[in-house]
Amino acid sequence: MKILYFAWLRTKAGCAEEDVTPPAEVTTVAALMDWLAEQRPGFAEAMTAKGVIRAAVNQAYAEPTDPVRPGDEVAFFPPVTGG
Amino acid sequence: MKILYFAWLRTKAGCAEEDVTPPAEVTTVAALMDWLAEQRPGFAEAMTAKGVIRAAVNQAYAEPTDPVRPGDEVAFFPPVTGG
Amino acid sequence: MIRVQAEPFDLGAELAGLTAGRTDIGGLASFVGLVREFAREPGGEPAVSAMTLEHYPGMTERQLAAIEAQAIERFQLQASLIIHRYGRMLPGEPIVLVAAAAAHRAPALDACAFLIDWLKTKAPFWKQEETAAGRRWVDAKPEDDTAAARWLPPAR
Amino acid sequence: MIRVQAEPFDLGAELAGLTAGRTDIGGLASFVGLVREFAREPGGEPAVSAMTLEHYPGMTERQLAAIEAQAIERFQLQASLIIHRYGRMLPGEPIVLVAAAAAHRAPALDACAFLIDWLKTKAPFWKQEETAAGRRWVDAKPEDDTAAARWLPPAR
Repeated sequence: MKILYFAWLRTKAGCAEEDVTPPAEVTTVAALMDWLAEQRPGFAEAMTAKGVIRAAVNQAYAEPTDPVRPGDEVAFFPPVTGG
Repeated sequence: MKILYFAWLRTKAGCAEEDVTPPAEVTTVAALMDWLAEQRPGFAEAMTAKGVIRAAVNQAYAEPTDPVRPGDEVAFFPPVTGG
Repeated sequence: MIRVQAEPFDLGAELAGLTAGRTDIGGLASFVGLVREFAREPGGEPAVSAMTLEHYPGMTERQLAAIEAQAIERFQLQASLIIHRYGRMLPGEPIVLVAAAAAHRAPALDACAFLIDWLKTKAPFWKQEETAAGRRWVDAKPEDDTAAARWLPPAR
Repeated sequence: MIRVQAEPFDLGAELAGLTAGRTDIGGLASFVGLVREFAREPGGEPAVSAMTLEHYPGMTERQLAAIEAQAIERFQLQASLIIHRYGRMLPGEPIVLVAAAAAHRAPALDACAFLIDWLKTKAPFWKQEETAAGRRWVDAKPEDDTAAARWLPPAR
């Protein structure tokens, strides 16, 4: 599974992109976030620190209850500020 | 007093511009219109024929009750259709 | 700034001129009205082959300046522009440009809509269409009055 | 049409391209967002000397294409364009262009506002400002969510 971090979440996570293999019971966005927070203290801090983290699975916005599968591209980022 | 006609009202009136000297009792836009209708049958026809004629006195929109004075520039035209 | 002219205008150059050298503008909204070849009502009138705009020189400039001044004050504009053409134009040619620049996008967008709505019901222009069936003066549309009325304060 | 690019764009050429050779377009509305030198809150933050936009390549293009497709269908657009830049930009430089062409002015103006409101809350871009005090990520603004929400159908 490929994980991407953007904006200040990237700084907090300490990397822009990583390949991970979470345990089989990690089947939702929410479970993946919890598991990543265990691996990366900076990500854990970001999750509680500031606003709400947005997620995208395979480049489409995803809710915490949406499924994640091996091979997915999952991105985490703060609320967007373009335009 | 200088009278201007625009758009289809010009065609009806038969001229674009004329200098007139109405009698002293013609002191409002409405009175001027009635007097002009007597002078120009085409203008009289236009007044009853189609929609509402708009008036401007000295290049500002005017109501029927607004005053007109010798030396004024008074324009009559159909509702505007620019833009 | 307002301009009333017979010649076409260069949209890119006009818009670029509004923001050139400035760093306080966050949003620039613009609207261009063009001559359409096809009639306004579907299935109806014959195709328009040309359009002639008559106007009231002197009053036109006063009205456009007044409309622009209202927009500048109401929406706190940093720059604005109205160009309106008169004379004969062919389908595809631009008739009118309104543009509004402000610190933020909402006032720029609102001012742009205000300018064109207000201008449509207040600026003394009259359109005459040429079709295969001859020439005809375009009627004012009630929906233009409705569009302009939404910028009025609510009735008490 | 959508484009995501680092380079500045030529506003005049882009807009001219939307209407060139066409005679069915009655109105063309556009909005350009620019980098402002001054901070968003008056009296507050230090002046912005540069802005860097990060984005999510791939998802950005998907989101912009989806936003444009919605606008085309909802407002019956005859032509449309979204250009969004990424990378480092200086005050006065354009960041984003949205443009919408339609038979009549109301759908063109509404579509233009819809495009920029929708894009602001859905397209995966993030702004980082440079000031004399350092760099900081720009916070999302609640009013952007409010602006986007007005295009949703009313809740039942």
